[in-house]
Amino acid sequence: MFGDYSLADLSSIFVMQGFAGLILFSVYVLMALGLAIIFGQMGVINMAHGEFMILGAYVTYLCSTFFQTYLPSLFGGYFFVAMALAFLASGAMGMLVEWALIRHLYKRPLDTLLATWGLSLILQQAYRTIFGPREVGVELPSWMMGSIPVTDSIEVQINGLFVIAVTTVITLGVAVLIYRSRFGAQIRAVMSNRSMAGAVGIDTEKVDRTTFGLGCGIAGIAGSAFTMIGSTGPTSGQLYIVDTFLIVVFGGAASLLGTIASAFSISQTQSTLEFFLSGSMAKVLTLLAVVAILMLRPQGLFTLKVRR
Amino acid sequence: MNAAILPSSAPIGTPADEKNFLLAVEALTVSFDGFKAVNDVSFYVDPDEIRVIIGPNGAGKTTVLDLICGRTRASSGSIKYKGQELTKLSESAIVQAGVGRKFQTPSIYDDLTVFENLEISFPRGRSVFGALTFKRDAEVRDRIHEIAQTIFLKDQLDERAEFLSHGQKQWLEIGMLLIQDPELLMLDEPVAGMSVGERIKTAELLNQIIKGRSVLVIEHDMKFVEDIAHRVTVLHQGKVLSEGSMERVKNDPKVIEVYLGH
Amino acid sequence: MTNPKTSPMQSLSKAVTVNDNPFMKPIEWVSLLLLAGVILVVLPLMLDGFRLNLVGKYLTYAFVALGLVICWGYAGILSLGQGVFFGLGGYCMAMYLKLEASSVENTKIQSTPGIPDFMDWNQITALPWFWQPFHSLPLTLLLVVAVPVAFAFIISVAMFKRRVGGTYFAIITQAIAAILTILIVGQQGYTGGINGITDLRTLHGWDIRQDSAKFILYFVNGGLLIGCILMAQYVKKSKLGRILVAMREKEDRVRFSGYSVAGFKVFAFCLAAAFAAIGGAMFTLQVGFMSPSFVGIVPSVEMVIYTAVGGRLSLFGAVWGTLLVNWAKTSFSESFPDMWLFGLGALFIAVVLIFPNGLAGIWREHIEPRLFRKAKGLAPAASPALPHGTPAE
Amino acid sequence: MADDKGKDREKGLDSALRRKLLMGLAGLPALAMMPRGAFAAAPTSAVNTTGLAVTDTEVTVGILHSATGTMAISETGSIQAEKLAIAQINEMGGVLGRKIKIIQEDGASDWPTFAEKAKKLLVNDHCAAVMGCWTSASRKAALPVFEQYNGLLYYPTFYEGLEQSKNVIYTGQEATQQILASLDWVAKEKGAKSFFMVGSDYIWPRTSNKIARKHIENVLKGTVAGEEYFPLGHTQFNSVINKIKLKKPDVIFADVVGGSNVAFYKQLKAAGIDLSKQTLLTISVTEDEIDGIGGDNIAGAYSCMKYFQSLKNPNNEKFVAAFKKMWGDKTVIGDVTQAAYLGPFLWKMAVEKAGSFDVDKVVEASPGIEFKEAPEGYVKIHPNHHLWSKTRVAKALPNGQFEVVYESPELIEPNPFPKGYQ
Repeated sequence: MFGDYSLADLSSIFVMQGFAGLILFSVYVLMALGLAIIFGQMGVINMAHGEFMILGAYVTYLCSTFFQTYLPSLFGGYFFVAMALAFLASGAMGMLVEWALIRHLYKRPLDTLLATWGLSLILQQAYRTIFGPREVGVELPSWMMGSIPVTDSIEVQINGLFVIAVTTVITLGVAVLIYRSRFGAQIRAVMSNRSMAGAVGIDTEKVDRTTFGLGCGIAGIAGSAFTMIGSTGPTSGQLYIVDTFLIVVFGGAASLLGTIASAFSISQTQSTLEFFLSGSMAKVLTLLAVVAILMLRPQGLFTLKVRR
Repeated sequence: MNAAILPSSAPIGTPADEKNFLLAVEALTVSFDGFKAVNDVSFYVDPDEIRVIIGPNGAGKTTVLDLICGRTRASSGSIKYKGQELTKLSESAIVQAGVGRKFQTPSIYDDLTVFENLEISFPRGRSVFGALTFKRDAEVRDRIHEIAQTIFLKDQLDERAEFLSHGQKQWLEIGMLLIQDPELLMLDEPVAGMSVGERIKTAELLNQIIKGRSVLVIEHDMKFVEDIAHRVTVLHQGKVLSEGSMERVKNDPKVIEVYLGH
Repeated sequence: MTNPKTSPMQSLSKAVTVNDNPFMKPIEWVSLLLLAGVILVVLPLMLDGFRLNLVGKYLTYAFVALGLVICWGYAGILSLGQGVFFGLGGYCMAMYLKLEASSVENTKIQSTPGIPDFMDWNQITALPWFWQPFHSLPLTLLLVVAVPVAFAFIISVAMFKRRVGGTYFAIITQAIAAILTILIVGQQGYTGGINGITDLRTLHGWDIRQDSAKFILYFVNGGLLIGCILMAQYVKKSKLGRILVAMREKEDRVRFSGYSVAGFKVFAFCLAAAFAAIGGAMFTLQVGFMSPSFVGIVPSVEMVIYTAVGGRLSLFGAVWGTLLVNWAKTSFSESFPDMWLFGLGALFIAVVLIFPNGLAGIWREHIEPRLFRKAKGLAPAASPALPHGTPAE
Repeated sequence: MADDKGKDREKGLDSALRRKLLMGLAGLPALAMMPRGAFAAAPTSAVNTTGLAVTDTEVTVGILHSATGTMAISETGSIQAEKLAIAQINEMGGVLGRKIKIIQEDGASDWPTFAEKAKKLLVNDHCAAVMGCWTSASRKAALPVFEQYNGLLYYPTFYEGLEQSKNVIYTGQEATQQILASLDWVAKEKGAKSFFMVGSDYIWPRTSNKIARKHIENVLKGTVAGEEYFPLGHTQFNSVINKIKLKKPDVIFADVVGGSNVAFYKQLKAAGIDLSKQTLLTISVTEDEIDGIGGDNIAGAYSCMKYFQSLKNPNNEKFVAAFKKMWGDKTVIGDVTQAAYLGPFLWKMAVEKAGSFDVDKVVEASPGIEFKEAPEGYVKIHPNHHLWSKTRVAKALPNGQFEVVYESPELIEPNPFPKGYQ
């Protein structure tokens, strides 16, 4: 298929294809990070993860409308405010949900699946009632659109760069929080041995709630960032759920590094296949490969072998 | 009786004739991500012997039982049961070969009655089809009642297992093993958490059921160990530290050092 | 195995045993008769043809719910991909009906007469090999069950041998549902794509679109459902049923009692798949088409909720739960279309948080004691066969 | 068919019994729809001989769209347009002197539900006509019901063709009407020779692209540089955008739908593909879709439809004003919305021409019906039950509206089974 193209053309396409893979990788990491915390660390199967993302997207939409109407001069920077608010809104919603729903179900992980599925239906209908059934268009400041030409034929998408930057910052932040901070130590303590952690004076209920809120908050940021590349509608969240779960499970649920590795391998596979095959087949083949590998290696890519 | 204490460095296959042993564990090693939880362990159990494994926490006692019954797979070494290599068999095949295992915490089915708990352990109808067509006939009932009598639970047969006391649950699990009539019975801390009365009854139970089989017991309760053990194997940091009669082990300076050193 | 230690108390045992394990207890016979009465007598008398056909459609979902009781309630295996088996069963039936509807005579305006219309639109000029067996009705009836069960067998053997369980299994089955949907939609030349296989007319010459046919199919469906309930009851009452419960609670104990746990899980999953497939085939017959929208994740999860509402440990509950949720869906969405999703969502949450044993639990804990307190002397016999314990994880 | 009716009559007795039993049942909706015709005066019995829900003052018409679920996004506009048309007809005095009463059912984005509700509208409610369905899948599911019970469906969406039913009037364009003229235009106007097709993976894009490919290769003597499909709901298009950059086609021919649409245009813009330089022709973007995509992201793309909100003609100005008055200033009107608006009027005219509500007579009267007040200008029903209509190409503007740049000089004949394009 490449016979007709010059070497320069081909090399620039490969660079851009690599960049496309990198964007997809960032998108996947951002999608999966919140779930990796909630499912991986807490064992809660949060089927409403996509709806928390869309909450972030709607917050961004409201922000953009607000800034356009009342603070047009600051519109260029609204996105940062929107992301912060999206984090807070989804996080607060997450904590509320943890309090009302999840805390009763820690011993019944499969039931969290059903309950959060119910929650996702309620949230979808709530979005529909509040924002209408149609997709909303989120206005972006002009500096975030378009691309930077690197050479004549290589161009780099600004929103892609932005997503990569956001993902890097958030991932580093989460890694530091979980593995370097006192709060992270508490999270890990509670998740590995709840009663022992309680006995040494950790407020396990608070840690649970904050952890769940954190996971949902990150989902909110992801949703906010995705307004640049995806759609925002009442049911848009459902589009993400299968991919997200597969990434987390494929990575080995309890491992942050695993999530990143799995997002990397899945995104590269899919992006490469998409270039050589049709989109549908690429998707099917990627999913099939993931499922097949999971059947051979059910614990995912990264897990410690431990005495059961 | 072959009372020789084999040093852990004994070359594989030394014993003159394996056929005399019911269980021959040789050079058994397993590592979890580089950590050797069991390291080059060898020991031999005779028919009809009660062998107790003792050792401090983390010595690898439970892991040894896990390895024998197939719950954990050995990194190297061999486990021969009546001359048959167990390391390659599936768990259910190991059980069907005649090895029974009791877990540390009582592992019974709370939602089923005592009768049903015992019935599931009855060694017939173990295939899917067999279980579908299994008939609760006189043989099954008689055997269950007999076992229930032995484990002091004949009046609780129709009770749901979750309502039993802790001691009764332990007995029920022993009964579930007994009904399989294993030649090698492995018990992980059978009297832990029991009252004094229950402990005495358990010792009585064990003495009654060992006839015609070998028993491998993990236990911390030294009084209890002295009561039942024919021989004792001491594990420490995944290795065999000492082996022999209780008397001999108690006076082994290495054992004293390990226990006092803690 | 012979038992070397013969007991001195053989005679004693017969006297003591009360647990004679009947196939069904009196209360279960009553439940069965009640259900059969409602499905086969009361509803057909009460409802017009249109509503009856609707109930018939709901009852096809009840097959799936029934399978989930065994697979999820008893064996503790939550599958979020039951739509796959429902769909495969339905597609097998639809392929037969479509071939019959695509006779050379009916399709003479096509460029290749004698093949389904959607193939013709996609420039396919010969019937693909995997459509060939569906010329034969007996073979189709066999394949309706065999294809989904074989698929379930492959999936479950691969996963259970490697001890994939619990949440992982649920998520993988969900992914499989997603994959199959994309495949069916994408391969529209062979599958009819997103529109599905539509315009089905006759079953071996018998017009399934006419009201009398729908009436008969309703009873066939009801009869099959009751047959499946009895089959499930047999499984539940056999030692295998108790092993499933045991496995759900203490998998290792079962394994170390000499059972191959994977085999039993495979059986439960395949049985559930077989039930779902029968439901799917009946769905195709009664509704008159099959499309990928019954294969995907959303219908699969909805089918789980039917089971949860009915009570995941109750065979009869599964049927009632299916009827209740669907009836609520139809009437809610007729009167308050906007509120329906709120209602359904709240139902999911309520079932998990407040009524983990579903309708069956409410019946057992609140209604039955009162009913039988009045009828003196019946109380002991009324104690349920199902464990009261916490639901499966 | 005749045989069925005979059997229905035989069962009349016990179904009457059933209905009586039904009356006692609270909570089951839609049971009160008795054949009211029985009590009607002479004129009604003359205009309604098949037991439809027609009284001396009222005639019942069904509306069957998704008000909930994923398709609600698209179908809301159709519901609004149909309600507007019916309100206007009632204001004008109704149909044969009878006001139209609406029974609205929710298909809930679920195809069997469409079949189910279609059956309810026909069997229980005896609707004289039904305005409804949106996706092909919902129509395919409901079609056998309309054929079996001899109902009448007005279907508003532009679609892939390959269908023609006695019981359906297709008020949207079939694929050749929509595509061929616009391809001719882009070839002539832009000198386009190579095309790259991107679509969602289902029947409509695949059929449309097939027709487009035949036309490009056989008639325009151009080339198709690529043809790519993505699963519905797919949101990552960077790889295919790179492929487009590599192939440098003259025209991107896009029929991506739903949420994917939004992602596709956002990413296209972000990738630096300037639609004012790169010609993009889409058959899946109306004003409704632009709402979600954002006008900035798609400005410069060409869409081919038969109707745009910005059309300059008196009919359309009246229609847009009335629509906004009824549904609010912010609503936009897309091609399908306008097509949905045609349905009730076409039905009214056919009924009046036939002098009867009977479906057979209305169907017989339909071919040749002209609607001169149509917002799109002028339409006429073809004997194949599709509409003669013009095709227009318009350029998307940043404000979310379109600027029409081309209009086919003549009405284009509908051709649902195009020879040479299959």
